[in-house]
Amino acid sequence: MTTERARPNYVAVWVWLVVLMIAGVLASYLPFAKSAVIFLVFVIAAMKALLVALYYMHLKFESRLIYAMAIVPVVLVIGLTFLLFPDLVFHH
Amino acid sequence: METTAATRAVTHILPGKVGVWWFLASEVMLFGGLIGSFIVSRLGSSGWSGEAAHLSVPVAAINTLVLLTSSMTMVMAFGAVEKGDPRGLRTYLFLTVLLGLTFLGIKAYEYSSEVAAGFTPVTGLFWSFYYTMTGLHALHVLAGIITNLALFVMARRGLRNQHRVELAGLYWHFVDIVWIFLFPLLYLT
Amino acid sequence: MSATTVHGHAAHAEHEHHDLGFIRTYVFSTDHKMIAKQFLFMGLFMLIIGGALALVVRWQLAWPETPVPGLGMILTETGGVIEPSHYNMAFTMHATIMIFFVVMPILAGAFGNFLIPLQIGARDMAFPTLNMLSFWTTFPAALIMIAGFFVPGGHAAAGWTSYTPLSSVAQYTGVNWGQNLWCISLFVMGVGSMMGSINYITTIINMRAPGMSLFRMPLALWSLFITAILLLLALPVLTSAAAMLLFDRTLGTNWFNPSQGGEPLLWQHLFWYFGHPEVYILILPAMGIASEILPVFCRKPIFGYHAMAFSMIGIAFLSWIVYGHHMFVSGMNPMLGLTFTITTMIIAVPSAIKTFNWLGTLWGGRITFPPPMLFALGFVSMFVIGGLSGIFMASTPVDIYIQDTYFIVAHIHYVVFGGSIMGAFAAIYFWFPKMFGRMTNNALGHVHFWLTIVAFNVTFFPMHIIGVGGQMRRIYNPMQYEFLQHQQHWNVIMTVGALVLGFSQILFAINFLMSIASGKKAPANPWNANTLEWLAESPPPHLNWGPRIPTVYRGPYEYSSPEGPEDWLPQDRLVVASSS
Amino acid sequence: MLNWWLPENVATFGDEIDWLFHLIYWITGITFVLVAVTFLAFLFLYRDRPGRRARYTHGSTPLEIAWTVTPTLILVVLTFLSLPAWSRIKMSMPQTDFVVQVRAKQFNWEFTYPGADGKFGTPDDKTFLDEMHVPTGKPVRINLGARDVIHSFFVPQFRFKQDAVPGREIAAWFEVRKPGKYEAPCAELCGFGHSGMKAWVFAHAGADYDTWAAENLKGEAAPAAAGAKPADATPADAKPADAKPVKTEEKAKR
Repeated sequence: MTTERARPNYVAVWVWLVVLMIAGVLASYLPFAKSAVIFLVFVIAAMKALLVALYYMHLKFESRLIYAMAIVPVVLVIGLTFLLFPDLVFHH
Repeated sequence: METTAATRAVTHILPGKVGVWWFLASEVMLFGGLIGSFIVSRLGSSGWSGEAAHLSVPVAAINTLVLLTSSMTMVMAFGAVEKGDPRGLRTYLFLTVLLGLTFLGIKAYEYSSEVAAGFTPVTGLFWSFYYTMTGLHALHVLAGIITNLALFVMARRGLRNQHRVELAGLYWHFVDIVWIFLFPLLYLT
Repeated sequence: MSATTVHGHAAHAEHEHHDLGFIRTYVFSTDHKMIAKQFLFMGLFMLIIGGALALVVRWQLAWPETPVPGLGMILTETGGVIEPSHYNMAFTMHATIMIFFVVMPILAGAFGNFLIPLQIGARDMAFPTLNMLSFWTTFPAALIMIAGFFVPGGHAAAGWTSYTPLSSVAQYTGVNWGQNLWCISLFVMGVGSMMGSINYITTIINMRAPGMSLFRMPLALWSLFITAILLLLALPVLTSAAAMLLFDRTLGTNWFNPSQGGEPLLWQHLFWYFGHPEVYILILPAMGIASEILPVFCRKPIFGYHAMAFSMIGIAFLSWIVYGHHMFVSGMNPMLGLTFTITTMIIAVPSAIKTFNWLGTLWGGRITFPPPMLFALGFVSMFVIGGLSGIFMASTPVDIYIQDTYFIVAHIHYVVFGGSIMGAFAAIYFWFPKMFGRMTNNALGHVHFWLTIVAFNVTFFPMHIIGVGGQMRRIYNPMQYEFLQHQQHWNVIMTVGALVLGFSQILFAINFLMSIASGKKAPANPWNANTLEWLAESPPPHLNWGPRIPTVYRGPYEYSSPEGPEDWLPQDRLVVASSS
Repeated sequence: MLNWWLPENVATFGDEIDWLFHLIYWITGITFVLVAVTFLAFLFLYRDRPGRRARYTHGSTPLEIAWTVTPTLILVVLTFLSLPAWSRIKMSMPQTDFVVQVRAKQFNWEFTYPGADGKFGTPDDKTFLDEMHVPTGKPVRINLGARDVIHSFFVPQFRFKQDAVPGREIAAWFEVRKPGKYEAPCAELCGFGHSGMKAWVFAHAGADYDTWAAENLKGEAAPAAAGAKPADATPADAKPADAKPVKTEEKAKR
């Protein structure tokens, strides 16, 4: 293993994750418009996922090939979800 | 023969790592198919917020905390491998397994209280999605626990293939990420 | 760091080289060549079942409700007459078996396994044990699929597309465990394919021989690489959809049951989101195989190597955003119809590029016609017809009319039989010497080809005609419709063609089995080909190469190069610059 | 040309479909002949003969660009010819007061006419089994639904096809030009009685339709299914009677 590589402070990342989790739960009780709250909650979730992927899964230190492997399926899933919209959400 | 038998790797990434990342890509599609269907079904039907209100946010929040913490212990097990600290490796692997079991235990408690309240997979579409997605996730947690347990046993005997900790970690963190999205999708909206 | 690990694999494998028992050598083998043979035999066996089902379907269409010869033994209560429920089961299982258990195991399973390590110059796959598990997951999946024929209620009968709610509510078809086993089998098969694909991708990314850059890879490898990526990303979507279907059927959930708030169109979207990449999973390896064989027997480089590789990449990307063309009249939002028309038209372009490049490869060649070349040429010509008929469907207004008619059936058979199966035959004839160390019989191969291609066209070309005449697919008896009765003679002609087509495969079986047993011993490089697999002995030993792994100096198709006196120049030969 | 191939077209938008069909037929036909002739010529011209060496070439960028651009252009043109026809057929609904509600079930078609009050769901609705009557020269709007599984309403001579999906009502239309009796099979697999599931569409010229409507739509007793079965009922037609009861409750519009 490459020991000389700098590794992030895993505990600090964990603290951030916990803070974001609490923020997410609290955000869901905010008295804003429903769509704004959902947007906020998912932005927070995405940030958490990014933290885990970048620091715990070391994506930050990986080659572009690994990035591609991680991003392609996510793009496909988002694409599928959007293609489902016209038939399953807007048809009423 | 020994010297020439080695195929020179063209990239500088471990084959195991490439394999695990592709496996995760496949898993993203598996969960993605369900999550995508859930999102559009949810947006396309009304009344699901009422159903979701029957779920317990505090219990799920605690479970999220458990899983996030287990991710940290898992990555610290990998850190211990990098530092050449077999004792730390065993401790952190053990903690990860323990936290994983805690997660499953809490999840089982949650399921039983929901079933007791009359919400089964056939109660409605929301509940079908809920049980399928969390059930599939729980199966993944279980698989991760078994992997980590196997690593723990190997670590007690003195682990030779240390990169396996990193590979198991990748999988474990992925399972964590899935939960990070399932939590708000099912509980918070 | 990485080198030592890879090295570890190979060294580890070498310790097992000697004294493997029968079980480890022939059954639970981790040798990619043995696994390839296992996939090949499984695929060919399933081809017999799938083919027999097709003949049953054809018999019923030509001579409706007359006893099928020989079927009286199985359908005792009807005396061999096919009933509508049998008929639905027959075409459902014909398609399912052919797609998932014939074309995929033969092209991706057998030739993927066989070619990838040999053509990149590796000793085995990146994960040999996973490779073994991949076969031993796919094989039980096939057994589960076959088991469905023997359960009460019969096998799945809702079409291979299993449109809900016909498939999701048992009482609509009367099929009970058959459809459940269909779902379970596809799960298991999905797991097996996933393991295989991970292996293929990792092997190609990590284990290429020195000098084997991506753009020196044979096009068969490009096609298998892309196929593996598509498999890995498409099949899980089917898996999650099939899980939902299975839960609807067994647990009583209602995802697809509209009377309980479910949504039937969700199944179609998920199914085709998997299904369209699947179509390219079936055809891409055959394209790669044709691109591999044409240069060898034209003795000239492939025309436009980069265009060939990039067009395959283009197909892979586009295949994710064209799936809606299966659903133009399904009740899908017409706006989506507009979008999918545009993407569908675009995806025809890469296929056109490939066809013209194959023609370019023929131009100025020195063409010989042994059986593998005949089948490769058969592939190209049949693929042209299949590709062109696809344009009718891409045009949405025309598709309104021809959707769900035999025109579609003709199209898919020109692509999957004329394309994939012809490609598979070409590959079997071409790599047979390498796989089994023996040559096939040339004369039998010629007869097999000519019978196949003529009978194929007699069987499938009239489907265009009756399809445009309006004949719907999946109908039990065309004579029930007045507007179809005048074209019934075509159905008879097609069935005669199908019978000839089916029985001429016996020649192939004879050739295949006899050559394994007693064919002429094959030299290492019987076709004077350039790619690395021909450097190994025929058949290649365990771990493929002698003490040295080949080093690659050039692309795979340097035929008739001015650099050498011969008309071929293997990828590993170092030419001391003298002429240039 | 090709009239022996396509059935006679009697509906308005069928012309556009047939025109596109013939256009694509000629484009693909000419392409096929060109490719096939080149293919066979190459096979003959460049067959192996002693003393010849193959041409050593890796490709030709101008040629490859040419045969990338040409099909692209043709396909783009085809796309822009297809899209307007598609939107006229599927995305616009001509003004009409003639509406029929069509429901598919295993293995019959039900055609409901609104009766005198012009509304569906009232007692004077008239439902016919496997038999539909429409006037010629007038756009006919159908509201298509299904009671159990997916079916597809296909009238070959109208070039009309639309799946009937349970749980949603899909509006579609056609306009018939020529009076006659046309077969309307189900085109989507719907179970063991799929084959033989068909209706007859009777297109009447203006006055004839009025006569039919006066006799059949205005009366008191609903002649549902009376004489709806065509005389040539085939054995499979009889099968649905044996079918286990299927759920017919229709999902209320969400």
